Amino acid sequence: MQIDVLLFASYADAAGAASVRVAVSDDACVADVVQAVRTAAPAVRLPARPLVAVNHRYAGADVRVAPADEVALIPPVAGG
Amino acid sequence: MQIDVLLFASYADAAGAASVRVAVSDDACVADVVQAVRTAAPAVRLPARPLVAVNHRYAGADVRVAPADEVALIPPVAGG
Amino acid sequence: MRTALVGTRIDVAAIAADVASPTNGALSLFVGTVRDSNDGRPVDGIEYNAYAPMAEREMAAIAREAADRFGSEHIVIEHRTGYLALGEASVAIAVAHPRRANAMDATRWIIEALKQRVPIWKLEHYTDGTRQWVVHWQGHGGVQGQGHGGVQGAGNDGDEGREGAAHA
Amino acid sequence: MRTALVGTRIDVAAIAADVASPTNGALSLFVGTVRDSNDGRPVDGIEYNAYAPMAEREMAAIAREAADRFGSEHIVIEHRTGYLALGEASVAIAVAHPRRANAMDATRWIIEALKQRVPIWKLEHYTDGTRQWVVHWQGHGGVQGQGHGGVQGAGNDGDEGREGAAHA
Repeated sequence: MQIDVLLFASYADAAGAASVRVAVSDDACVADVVQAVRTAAPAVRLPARPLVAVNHRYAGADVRVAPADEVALIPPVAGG
Repeated sequence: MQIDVLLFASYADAAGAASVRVAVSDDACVADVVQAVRTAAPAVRLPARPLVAVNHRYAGADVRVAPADEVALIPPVAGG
Repeated sequence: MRTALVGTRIDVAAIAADVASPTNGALSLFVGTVRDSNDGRPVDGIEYNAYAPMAEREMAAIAREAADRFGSEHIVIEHRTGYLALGEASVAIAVAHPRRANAMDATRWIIEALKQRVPIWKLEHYTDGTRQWVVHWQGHGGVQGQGHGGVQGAGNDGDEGREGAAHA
Repeated sequence: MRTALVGTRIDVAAIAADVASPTNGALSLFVGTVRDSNDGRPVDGIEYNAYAPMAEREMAAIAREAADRFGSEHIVIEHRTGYLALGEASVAIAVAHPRRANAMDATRWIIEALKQRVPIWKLEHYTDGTRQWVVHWQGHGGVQGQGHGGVQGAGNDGDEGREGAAHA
């Protein structure tokens, strides 16, 4: 399946885009998506264990991903 | 010397007045003034060691009092 | 740094603006307001009575001590006097500081100091027509000779263990 | 209880009025504002960028958790997005509670949670024309699989140990 992974802030700047499309197997989990982004957009230079949100919730590495899910890579937050 | 001791809140209500005049010796200290108020205005029912201010500062029992000083008995405060 | 006893409505936005400064990233405010009940008794309003010159002196001293302890001169304290209706602000404290922890710590320290030291009293007016001076819990009958009062307790915001004779 | 990402100026007085209630005697507010310098670099302004739907979800979750932990539904959180000039409010938190300690504890808990969890980023614009994404200190490279981010650090109000590549 193909997943459009949302990028923000420094990640979006590094990629030059607000999202990156990756192809992963149909039984892919968050960790697989992260690995695919590393390959598709190496300029983003993700940390070892980047924060990922699936459908607006932080999601662990082993959470399964479906085509309809909204997946986002979350740079270290800095609100307030 | 004579001292007009200011009263507030429940003390003033109990005395029916905003101050009470007491006569004390010229070398009187805060404790002597308190004792004189107990006698002059027994209705006030002061606690064992009431708070006293001399010239707008909390003053200990042994602080000397002069005729020009502003002496006040401070009921337990309840601001805020 | 500014402290005041005021006879008219406290303007929280104005106080916030007073302490605001582009050198600070954090602004902490505390506002005490008149509650509609106390110890289960329905309250109509509260009359705040101050020994004004001493209250002003103590408020200024508290602001000065807070500035020294927490490292900011951007402090405003206002305390209202007179009769306040339900919901009206009796006290407002604002502290601006470069660091949020200090701003919040200073605000808390100030309200606790104010409730212990500033000679202000409140006469609660109940809906049944009676009135009573609010007396906070004290471990003993006042503390003479300690520099300032050892009066303990809270305020209109969460007072506990009150006593005091009915007033009228 | 109300939480919002807002594109226009935060009105502190309106937020205070939102949480005010005669059942509460204590109102605690925290406001974060844009500082004129950071790590010694003069700042012109800060651009706040949010992952809006998730930021709104996290803010609402934080308010809900704070209400449960501290026992008051009278909570408002607003966070601004877009470009903010010096001194402008980026975030405002208001909590009203019958007890002042709870109001202040809740306010503090909320700002710390917000800074750890809400997906908002800031691009600092310096007076020399450069810009940089603010990155708070992290003990390690993000925490995956903990339910929410283990991101640590502070905010515009007292940030320390920042890193981040120059942006433009």
